[in-house]
Amino acid sequence: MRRYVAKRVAHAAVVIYIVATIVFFAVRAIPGDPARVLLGGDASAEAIAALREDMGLTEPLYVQYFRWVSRIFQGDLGTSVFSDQSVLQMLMGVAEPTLSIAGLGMVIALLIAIPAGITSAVKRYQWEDYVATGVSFLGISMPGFWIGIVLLMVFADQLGVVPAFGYVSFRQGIIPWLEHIALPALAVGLPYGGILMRMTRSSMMEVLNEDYMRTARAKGLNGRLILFKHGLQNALIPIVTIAGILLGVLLGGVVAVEIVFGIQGLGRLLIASIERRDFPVIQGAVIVISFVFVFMNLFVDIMYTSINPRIKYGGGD
Amino acid sequence: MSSSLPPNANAQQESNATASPTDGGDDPLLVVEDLHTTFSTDRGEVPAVDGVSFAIEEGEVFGVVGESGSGKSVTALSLLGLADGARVEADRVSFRDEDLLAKDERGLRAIRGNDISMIFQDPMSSLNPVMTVGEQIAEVVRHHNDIGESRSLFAELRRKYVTGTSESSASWERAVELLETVGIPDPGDRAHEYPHQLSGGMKQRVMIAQALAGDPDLIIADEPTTALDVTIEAQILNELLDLRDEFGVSIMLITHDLAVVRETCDRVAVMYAGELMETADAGTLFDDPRHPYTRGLINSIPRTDDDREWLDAIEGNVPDPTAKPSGCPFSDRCGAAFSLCGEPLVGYPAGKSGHRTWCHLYNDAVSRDGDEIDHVDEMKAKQHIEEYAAAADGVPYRPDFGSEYA
Amino acid sequence: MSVSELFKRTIGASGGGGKTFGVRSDLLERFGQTLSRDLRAKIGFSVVLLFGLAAVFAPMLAPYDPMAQEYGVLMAPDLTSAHPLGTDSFGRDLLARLMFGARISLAVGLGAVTFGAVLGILIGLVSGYYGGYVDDVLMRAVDVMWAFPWLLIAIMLVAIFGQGFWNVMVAVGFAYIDDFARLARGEVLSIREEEYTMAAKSVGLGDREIIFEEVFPNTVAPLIVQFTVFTARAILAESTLSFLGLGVKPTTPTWGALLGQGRGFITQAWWISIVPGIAIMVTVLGINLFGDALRDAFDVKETGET
Amino acid sequence: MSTSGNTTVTPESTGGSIEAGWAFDAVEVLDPHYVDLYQQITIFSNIFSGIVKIDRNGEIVGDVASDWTLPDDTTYEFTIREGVTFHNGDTLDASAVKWSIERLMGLDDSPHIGKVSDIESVEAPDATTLRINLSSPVAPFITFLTRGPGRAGTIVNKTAVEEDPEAYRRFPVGSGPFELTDRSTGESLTLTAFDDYWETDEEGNSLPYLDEVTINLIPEPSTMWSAISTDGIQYADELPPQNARQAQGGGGSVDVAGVSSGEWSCMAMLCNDPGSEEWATRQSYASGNDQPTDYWEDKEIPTTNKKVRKAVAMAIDRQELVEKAYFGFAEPAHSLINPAIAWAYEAQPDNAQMHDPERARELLDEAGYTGEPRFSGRILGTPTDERVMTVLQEQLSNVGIEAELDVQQESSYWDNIYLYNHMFAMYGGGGDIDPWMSWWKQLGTPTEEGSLGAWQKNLYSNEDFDEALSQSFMTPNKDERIEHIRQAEQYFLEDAPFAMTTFPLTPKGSVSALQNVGNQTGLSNFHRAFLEQ
Repeated sequence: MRRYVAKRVAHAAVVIYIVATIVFFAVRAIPGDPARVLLGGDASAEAIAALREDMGLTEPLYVQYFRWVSRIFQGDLGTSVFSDQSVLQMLMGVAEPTLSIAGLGMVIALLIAIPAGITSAVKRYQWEDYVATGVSFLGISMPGFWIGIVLLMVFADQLGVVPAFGYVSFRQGIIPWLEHIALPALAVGLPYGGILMRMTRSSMMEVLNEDYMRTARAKGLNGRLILFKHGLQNALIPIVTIAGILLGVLLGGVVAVEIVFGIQGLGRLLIASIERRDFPVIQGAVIVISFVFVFMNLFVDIMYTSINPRIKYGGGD
Repeated sequence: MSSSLPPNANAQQESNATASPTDGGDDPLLVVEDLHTTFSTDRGEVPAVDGVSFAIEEGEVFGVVGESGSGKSVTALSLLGLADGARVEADRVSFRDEDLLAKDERGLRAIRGNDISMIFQDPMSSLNPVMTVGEQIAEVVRHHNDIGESRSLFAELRRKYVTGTSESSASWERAVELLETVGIPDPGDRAHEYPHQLSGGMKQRVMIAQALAGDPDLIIADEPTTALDVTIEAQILNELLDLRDEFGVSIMLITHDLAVVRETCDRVAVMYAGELMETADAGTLFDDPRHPYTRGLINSIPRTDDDREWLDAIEGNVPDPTAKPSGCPFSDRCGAAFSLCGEPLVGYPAGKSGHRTWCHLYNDAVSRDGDEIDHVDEMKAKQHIEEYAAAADGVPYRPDFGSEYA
Repeated sequence: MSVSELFKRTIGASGGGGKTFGVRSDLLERFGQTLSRDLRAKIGFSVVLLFGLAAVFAPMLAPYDPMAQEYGVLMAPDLTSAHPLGTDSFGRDLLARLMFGARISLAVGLGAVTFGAVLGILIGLVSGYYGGYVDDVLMRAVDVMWAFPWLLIAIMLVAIFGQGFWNVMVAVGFAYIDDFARLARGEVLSIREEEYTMAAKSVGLGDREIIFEEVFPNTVAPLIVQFTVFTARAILAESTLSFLGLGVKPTTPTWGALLGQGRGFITQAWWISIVPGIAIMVTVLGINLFGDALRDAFDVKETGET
Repeated sequence: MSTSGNTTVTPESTGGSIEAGWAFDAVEVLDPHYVDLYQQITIFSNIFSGIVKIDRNGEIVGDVASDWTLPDDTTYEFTIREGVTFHNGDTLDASAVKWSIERLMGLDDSPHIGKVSDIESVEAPDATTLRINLSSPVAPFITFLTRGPGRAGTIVNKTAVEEDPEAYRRFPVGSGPFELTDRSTGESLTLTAFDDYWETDEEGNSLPYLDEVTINLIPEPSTMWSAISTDGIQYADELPPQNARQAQGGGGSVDVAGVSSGEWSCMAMLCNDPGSEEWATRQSYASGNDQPTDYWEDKEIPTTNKKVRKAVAMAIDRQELVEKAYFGFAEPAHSLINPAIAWAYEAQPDNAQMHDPERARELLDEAGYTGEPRFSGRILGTPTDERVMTVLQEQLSNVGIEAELDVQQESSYWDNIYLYNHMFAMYGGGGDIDPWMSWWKQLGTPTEEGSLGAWQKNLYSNEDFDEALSQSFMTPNKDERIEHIRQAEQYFLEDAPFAMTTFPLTPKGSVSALQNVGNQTGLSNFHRAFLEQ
């Protein structure tokens, strides 16, 4: 197991490194000059040239690259061209709202998807199934940001039950925190939950047809016990993998939703940084996002081993 | 009733009269009469089990043999209400004089695993892959014995996901004991393992232990050795027989393998296309197989003294269950088929007690030499058939065989 | 529509009817059956057809020029009026804009998935068929692609290559390459060892023939289902990009762009963002329903691959 | 529409704190010597003092300078108030102001260094006297010294700057009515009333009245509206115009003022071919690109014809633009001088650019563009220009000109605009409180040395215009100066290098309870603002 984790971590690190390298060159392929953006559109050509020199942008690309790489390995993501702040510090500042929304979104998705999926599978072709399936279809058919707009209209503008904008850190209280991220989390969670619910349903249906479920019945256990003790864990095995894979969908959703709700998160920062060609921030943000993404999946894989005793990683330790 | 009634029909009626609740000791453990299990599919009604009757005595090993698709597994599942999506009807399915068909799910649950337990064909898929084998046995212990351990949903889930089952709990200790009983070495350690860590034979032993955990009176073993190696097969079968001897439990052994039947069973029912073909005690069936289908099956077993160049295979395939021929379902494959085969089937008794054959060759009105038909008195034959049918209809069927074990 | 076309073509390429080297020629028949029996398929197909036709014939059917501004801005929808779906903040007819928007949104959705499918399937087929280091290299590349959340790829591509129909299409489609590659590879691996592939090899067919004539046709069913589901997602993706202002061209009406333009008016003119949102929802729902019916018809197991 | 409230209003009670919203996604720099964006100016104006400031009538008045004189055209002498302190307790006297100005003079990377490049020396003979000597007369100089938007005269604190110049850019120390006490990355800033602020109101109450102002960054227009209409914030630095109009019409609890922050907007029209002999080198003085674009090779540029440019200017229905693109929050622009420069502004000078599609068509006919369409051209703009561009496209098509909209992200916009490969470009300025700011760099003929024409977007050149500009620059006397300005304006209108569109107004929103926020020249000054009970 330990060897497997080490191997996977190494693999993940390589993937992130490649991603970071691609991004390094990709951002430099984006037309537009950070020096000009920084100095304002009307800055003089000399001032821009001087700043470019200052920022090290005039050096050959490979020199810039190797300098950047060596800094990365020292844990230095550089400083923002735009604000002179440390990129790491900036990212830490905006990661909290994004991760809060994504996290709560995932919790909401799971809380909706798993019970609904199970009900749907158990009450197959009954009204419960049709309702749950219908709702999940709606969930996967709406853009998350649009759900956000509708929620904002209804709950913030019309009913006024939650604040309409911004983010409040959980350090300032759990309730205000939840109030601020409830709608955004719902907006990202619903589409994600829709997909998961359908997965849960088909996975659970498959499990219900398994021989060991018949065995459990032949043992004289009651229905709910069979479902939750014998079925659930087996049904969740594929769901865990899928939940990890879908993380990309969820993270993508957060970006647009942050904008709808006016929350300063990772997605906003990334888009703003691309707009103003803030290379170090773009690179840093991409590394952080890939990092979260890759390691969340690693975490999911490891969790997978814990809920699926059949899997033994590391070649028969 | 006239004297023209078949002699055994009378006997049935009489013995039925003596079968009273107070006389349970003489009663078979399980009685099944005229069982029909029907599935509704897109392609119409499928009668998977079509009028099967049998009885199992205490302490006996009762074999049900037939090709795949003959309805033997469905018969077993029907008894416990596990045949999903099927309509189960019968004149009578009684276990220790309790009417199983009249029971609701809750009542059946009390029977399943407790009085009647099952062993399934594929131990690989029939054991839950994410639970330790110990826990799979222990939960049966808990649920069918009042040992003071909570079996609420919450307690069970906590046990599974949080605390695990305590090694010192009575249920766990009993599980380990059962593993030992079925011949698993190091049962204390093995109990903590997951099914995938065990060999096929071990897994089937676990299944057996699990089946024993509720102290059942009847174990239904559905093809318990089919998925196993031949060497393991013998061990498992011996294990089952030992258990019968040790605990006096009855075993309903479902198999497609006549060799298994010959080695283990006291009595046998041969099924084909959801219907009974022949019932007899095991010795008789092999010494004096009467039904052409039974004979076909026996002839297809390789023998050590075999001087045949080819094994005798039965030509053709099992009929499509939605389009069975009327009368004998085997008639279209039967080498001895003749004019009466389209008539409704009835069970003709043979010389030895309990030997009964559902084949019109044995109609009194048929004179023949072996399978060669000399003459058929159609009128008389049909009259006979009607009489047999009438005798069975409405009168609880009391099997007369097996009295030697009573 | 296009699904069935693709379908016919792939089936056609494999030699049509008959069971040559195990090619399943019953798929087309099942497709037809599904359409005639399955309610989901019927609803889904009708919706897609309806929007597809509205898109194709928008220039003829649209009641107004989608760019024509009327002075009486912000007109609320009134089914009996000249503007049944209302007008936007420039006084442009929303129904007309919706119909023209469908052209871009559907075309980008289909085009993007086609792009992703073609590239991904090629990679997957080659990778799965050859195995070894070819497989290693290609799959590592796919791993890297997968480590980018899709929106990130799309934003970067649009930032680099600029906004525009083709660029957005590629940007959206890029995210599907890895999924198609994995799926195709998996199918190939399971098929590679099967008899008909062996048979093809034994009669001396070359690698390319085997991949395209034997292996590929047998991966068709799950790929079609995947294609359908991804088309739905691609439409959502396009709308997200347009909403972020990174779509086709800020001034071109697409559903996502309409929605984005309406966002600022939500308190005065909810319909500007709600109507296109409903159009997106209904279309995507239709495609999803249709895909779901196909999945059942082709007996493809549901996977959560994105 | 310009300013709201008046200075003599005093509250019945003081105190309280408010939440305010700024339509901005990242404030970042607040050091006035680096600040480049208006949203930053409106924030730091509450934190800093300037040598002078703009009062609510748009006039330049003393801030820490109680008075000033011009002994000659190149000398400014200020009397600095006594008893002014920085937020950190340092004394603000003439030498502190001298240090601040000299600091800017040494900041090569500041966008404002040009404003002080004509300073020969700064003297602080005593604590209350500050003397600035210029090398040559600079008429707009005094406007540069306003605390906002001028910035050059905004006074930074020596101790804090020297301690950590990097930190100072984000977390500055000033001497204004509020001090910055907290900021979280990108999200919010807390301004707390500065107890030792020097100014008092007419009744002797200390200013500011409010205890605290929290500035939230709300870049989403619709979110801003939701926030203020649900009382989540009490003040919005900039409301979405469509919501502002809704608030004005709906009689809700939000008061809206449309104020000019010296903003003007136009469509710049390419006046010369960058590849032509005359411009190949000259364009590089503005663009920095040695190699001019070859985009126009073998292509005709209709807008090099003065008649065409005038026709385009006449094709624009500015009132419609105001309604459709700005929801009323703009004034039609018929010339270049914006209403924030009250002393020079004339709504419709002679030969002003007026909507006249008939005449536009005639002019186009005369210029030889009679086809269908008469000609086609691309308009370059940023996403914020989109609404205006959409309306313009329609209006141009009414006179037979086909316009293709090219909306680019800001950074690509700036890359493109100096390539001169668009016939039309959306352009404008903000915070222009002197005419010099709107045309010196924008429209003067680019020269190798000096700032004239350094920002040329459309390769316009007219020697007479250049001469008029120079005169107006070198004449501090207001009456004489205005003559030169009128003259230059006439050249501008005759040549029509820009088709003027509007003078946008910024809709500032406040809940009814919040009174007396200073909105002159688009600022949001809270130093006399108060909450009604």
